[in-house]
Amino acid sequence: MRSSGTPARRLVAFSVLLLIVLFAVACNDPQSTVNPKSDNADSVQSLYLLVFWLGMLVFVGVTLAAVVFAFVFRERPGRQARQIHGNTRLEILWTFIPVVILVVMAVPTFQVIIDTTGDPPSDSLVIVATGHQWWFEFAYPGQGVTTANELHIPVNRPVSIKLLSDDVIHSFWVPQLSGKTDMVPGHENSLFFTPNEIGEYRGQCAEFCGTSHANMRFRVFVDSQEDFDAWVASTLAERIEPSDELATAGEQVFTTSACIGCHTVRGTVAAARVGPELTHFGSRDTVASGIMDNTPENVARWLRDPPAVKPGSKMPNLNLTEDQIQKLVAYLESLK
Amino acid sequence: MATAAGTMPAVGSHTGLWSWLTTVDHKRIGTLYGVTAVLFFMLGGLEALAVRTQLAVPNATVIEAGRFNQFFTMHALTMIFLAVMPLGAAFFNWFVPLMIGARDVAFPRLNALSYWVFLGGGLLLVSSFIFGGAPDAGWFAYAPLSGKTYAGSGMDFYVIGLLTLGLSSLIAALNFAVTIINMRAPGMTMMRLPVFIWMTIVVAFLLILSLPVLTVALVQMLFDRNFETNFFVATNGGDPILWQHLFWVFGHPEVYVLILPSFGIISEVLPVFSRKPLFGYTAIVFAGVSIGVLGWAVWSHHMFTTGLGTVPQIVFSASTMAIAVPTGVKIFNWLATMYGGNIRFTTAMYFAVSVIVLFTIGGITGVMHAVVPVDTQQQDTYFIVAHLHYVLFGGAIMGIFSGIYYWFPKMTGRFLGEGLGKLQFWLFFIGMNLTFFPMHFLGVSGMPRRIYTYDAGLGWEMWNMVATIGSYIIAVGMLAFVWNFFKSMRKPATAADDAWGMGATLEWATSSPPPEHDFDVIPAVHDRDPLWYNRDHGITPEPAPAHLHIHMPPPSYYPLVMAGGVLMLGVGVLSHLAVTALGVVIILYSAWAWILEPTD
Amino acid sequence: MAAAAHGTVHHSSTGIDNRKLLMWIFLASECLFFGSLISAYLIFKGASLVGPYPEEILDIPLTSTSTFVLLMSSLSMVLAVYGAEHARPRMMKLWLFVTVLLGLAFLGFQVYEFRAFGQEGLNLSTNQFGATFFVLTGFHGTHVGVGVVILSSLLFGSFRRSGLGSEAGFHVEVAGLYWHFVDIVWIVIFTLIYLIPQ
Amino acid sequence: MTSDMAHGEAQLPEVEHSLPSIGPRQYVMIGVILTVITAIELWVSYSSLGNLIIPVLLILSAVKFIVVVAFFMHLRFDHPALTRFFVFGFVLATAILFALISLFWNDATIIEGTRQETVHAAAEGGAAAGAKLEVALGEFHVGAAGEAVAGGAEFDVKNDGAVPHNLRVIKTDLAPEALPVGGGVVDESQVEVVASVADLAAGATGSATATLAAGSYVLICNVPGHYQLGMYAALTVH
Repeated sequence: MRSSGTPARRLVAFSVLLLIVLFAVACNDPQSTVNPKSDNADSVQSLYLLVFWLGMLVFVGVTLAAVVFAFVFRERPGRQARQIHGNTRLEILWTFIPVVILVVMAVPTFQVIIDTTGDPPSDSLVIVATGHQWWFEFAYPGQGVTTANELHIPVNRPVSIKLLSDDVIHSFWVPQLSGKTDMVPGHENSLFFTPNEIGEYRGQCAEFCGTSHANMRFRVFVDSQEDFDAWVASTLAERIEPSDELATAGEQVFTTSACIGCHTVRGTVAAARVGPELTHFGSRDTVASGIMDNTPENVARWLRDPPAVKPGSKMPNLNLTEDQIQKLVAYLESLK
Repeated sequence: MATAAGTMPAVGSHTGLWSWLTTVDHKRIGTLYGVTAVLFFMLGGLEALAVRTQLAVPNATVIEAGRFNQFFTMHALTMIFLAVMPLGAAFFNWFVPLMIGARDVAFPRLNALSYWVFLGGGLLLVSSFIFGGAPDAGWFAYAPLSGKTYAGSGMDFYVIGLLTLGLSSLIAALNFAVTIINMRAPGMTMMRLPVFIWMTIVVAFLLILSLPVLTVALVQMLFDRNFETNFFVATNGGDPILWQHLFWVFGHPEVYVLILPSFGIISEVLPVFSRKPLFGYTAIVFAGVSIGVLGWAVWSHHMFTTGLGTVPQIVFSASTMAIAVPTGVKIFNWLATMYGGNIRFTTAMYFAVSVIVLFTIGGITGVMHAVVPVDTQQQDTYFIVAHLHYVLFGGAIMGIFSGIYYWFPKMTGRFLGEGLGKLQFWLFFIGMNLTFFPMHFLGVSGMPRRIYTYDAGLGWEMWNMVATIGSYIIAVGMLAFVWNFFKSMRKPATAADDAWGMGATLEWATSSPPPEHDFDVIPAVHDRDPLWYNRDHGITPEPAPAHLHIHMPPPSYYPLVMAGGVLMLGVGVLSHLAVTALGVVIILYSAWAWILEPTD
Repeated sequence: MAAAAHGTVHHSSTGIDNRKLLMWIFLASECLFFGSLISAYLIFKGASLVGPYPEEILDIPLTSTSTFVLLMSSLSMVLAVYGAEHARPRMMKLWLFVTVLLGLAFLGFQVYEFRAFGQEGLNLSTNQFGATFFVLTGFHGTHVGVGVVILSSLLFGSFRRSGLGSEAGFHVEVAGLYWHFVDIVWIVIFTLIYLIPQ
Repeated sequence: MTSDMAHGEAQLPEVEHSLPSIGPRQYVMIGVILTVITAIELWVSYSSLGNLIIPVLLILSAVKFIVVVAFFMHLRFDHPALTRFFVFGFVLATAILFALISLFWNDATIIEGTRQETVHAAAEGGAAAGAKLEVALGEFHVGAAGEAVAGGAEFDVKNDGAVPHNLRVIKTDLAPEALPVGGGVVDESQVEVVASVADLAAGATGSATATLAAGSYVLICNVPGHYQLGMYAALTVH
């Protein structure tokens, strides 16, 4: 009996160890939920560790019992099963133990809920994030800045993000900075956190929002205060007038084509707000809501046939000639 | 033991297509439910394989985005409404009358009606693939993405399909509730009911009370999509959150509808193969009932990220944690049932024990989601996908297969092969763990659910590949089951009344398979495990009288006709008003004929 | 109508007739159905962006009359049940007939009300009041309509040679339960929509 | 359901069909009572009971409800199990109804204007109906006539923009662009706000009334940041 129990226990111990190692590996992934870089994400993480270990305790207990019982009490000639109907004391005990475990979980849970919901700190940087199919718009009302898919925030200052939606439900999620909150039409949700490490973080829409839900990604740049101020200043400026010939021709194409029906480039006739603002397009790291790097090749690929890159894209294939595409790429990349 | 000799006057034939179309026999209807559901289960499995194939490697192009969205939506709808629920219904149909010692359900023709309406609704839903595309807004169809502005005709099939399936489930649930309350054998008090029957009645009441809420939500969606109301359209005064609340008021009890039959099954299998009574019967029953009641108070935990506000988050967090207590009680009592037993490890027992472990994993991650801040990191990621599959595959499906192996000899008179059965078990067990366990890691690494593509370099490549391999292993396991089924069915029916030689409940007191009237003599019940009581007290079953005069309800084709009318009603809403009108006429005609039809 | 089961119809574990039990459990289910519809009405109360608003359009005296009609139909129904249960077929037929007439009168009031609202510019798509009001009262009206069909069937059936058979009491009583339920739902709707000030 | 029924073809107990002990006379009396209660309800709804109206009406209709269920539906005379089933359904429905209503009525995230209670109320209560002033809000500007005459005025506001906006009518001698700002918004405690319309969703309309005295006013949108982006307009009242 004893000999059959030991391998079972070893098996369970091994799988638990494996499990923990594997969870640890997940920490270093770019979009990891267990590598917090803000106060909000930190408090979630501490709760997560608590419930993880409590859960592990229960898991190990139940699995061990099941495996051991399965080995120890398996059919043997001559063995009689014990005819027990129950044991009140034992049953009360294992009703009570989960209650204790849950109370241990509940108290810090409620505390963190209270801390992370409600009113944001009064000195917060206010950002209005609006979800669109399938990109994010970020407006900084205090700074008068509007941008798309790339959010810049200063380090160590609370940010309060108002979450709106222009069409369907989206969800704003930067795992390393905060848990997600949905962007619901007709509602103004909010979210606040204080980032505590400079860096680039990945975000992604986390509520299924249609065809290109998978392609609705964004970046958050946590900058030093100086870098952030510089970014605001440069973004507030009107567009840089194209200097070289190709880019000038590109602006010509831009302002006389369908582009201006949806986009804004401040300083030109383009002032529509259907698609992302492009005044400083060239300074962004990514295109097409964070799905590819901002390189001339990728921009050209996008312009050639947007729905091929991002299925369902609201930007149609404009059937631009290769010549027009080259000019537009030069122009857009010049918009630093 | 018993044969049907002298029982039945020759009312039509007992074989052939017509006999199946007009049957009102609960066992045949159970078989229809079971076979249909297994076929839908395999269809849902194919949809899942398509999804997993697309996700095997980053930036794959196996299926395009729109198709992918249809596949994962239909996978969920198929598995929930067309596979797991009807598989539960198959067991209810087969074993509720047998286990409570009745000759049939309370309303045999309504029972047939619920099957035919289910079949119609299921085919309607699946037919959307042919008519302009399947539903593609996810199985919980959040407005406004499911509204007319953003979703095509697939969502109309969703609305009509679910309304039809809801009608079927409601009829069936009412029938089972009345049957269990009113048709018990003498001596079968409520506290002597087998746990499986207790879980059935909890499921029946959950459905009876939750389906109307879904119906209202679906009607509102139907009106929003077709009659220009604005229930869920924010710009015109509506609120998309209303859909979420109504849907989850139904949706959370629905989760228990899916899992409780399986809890009931393993509560039968574990004691029988441990050869000892269920540990803490009363506690397990009350735990099941309190899960059913508490299940109404937790729906908003599906909505923690929607901006509920501080107080509702705390309230629903607390109520969700509370549900872990009765669930824990069940798990510990099952373990205690194994303790001190003389456990015979049949395939059914393999599946039953695996449910304890696998469901525990799903239960623990469920409690994690009750911790709201943690849930905001896990909601809508693969962590949730892992959690729900540990509950629905590890809990519900493994439990259902336990039931299939356990009761197959009762249903057919033939045993399923144990060798192939254990092969299937290991393929399922390894396959499901390979598929779903890595999804925890994917969720922790930030992979959202319902994405058709992802980039390399996020640490998701390996686990997605492992999950895809796992899903194919499950598929092979299913092939092993199908092979096992056909192999067994070719053998002669040899199973004894008490096929395993240690049955405790009344179904083992009649022949395998049972006669049409179930029992020659309705057994009297003296204890919770009636057959063990009889064995221990030397009570021998009443001999069948020489002349049985048992009237069973005659076959009827009106349930089929009326179900046709219901289907036309639905098809009419999708196509032309005239079809609806014709459907109404058919329903009225069949209702009138139904009432006047002699039943003796 | 519920299907009659086989020979054990007259035997039950609780002593309750299967059909009656079915109807009561079904009515519990209906509570949730109307509860959800009423919830939607109350949630969107005051959420209409444009008129007509309820206080401009609801005709309380008219609806009070139709409420009275439905209330009286409950009285006539219970008298029909009494007749059926005490083997007084003439009494049963008379009051069934009256109940059907009162039910039709209620539906007439509702058709009139819907048309009047339509003329004042209120329909399903006008505003949240229109959507929730028409869906809620429309489904209630549909229930009344189904009730009228059931009661008319019983009335027709009672003129057959064999009448409603030996179980007339059960048939009429179960139908009556449904009818009374439709009435009590209206009691709630009338109070919440019409009487409580906006 | 005793255990001594082991012998012979087991029989379930007969369905009891005991008839309620009340007859037509009592039914008619109940009908009269119900009618009287309905009449009282009608009177209450037109009365001036103020805050009492709603509870009184709810209690009266609950009485009617219970009377019909207990007597007309015979629940008082029937098997207690039936009462339990029905009451469970009814209580559950009521509980969910209250839960849903309190969730929605207390939802602070709902953007006014998509769910306008205030607009409607303001339009109703507009005592000083005077000149109508149309105001159009957009990104990021306030469009309105620059002049008005003193007296009652009604501001009809429409949000033509793509994001939510609101309106504050401020009486001030400061220049329109020089209002005191703090935390991204105009500090309303430092100025005199004479009329306001809560947040309006894109496309929504709202209105507010005010009695305007002669002097200088500024119309602004006070959604955080919008004022700084240029959402203000001067209004001079003569």
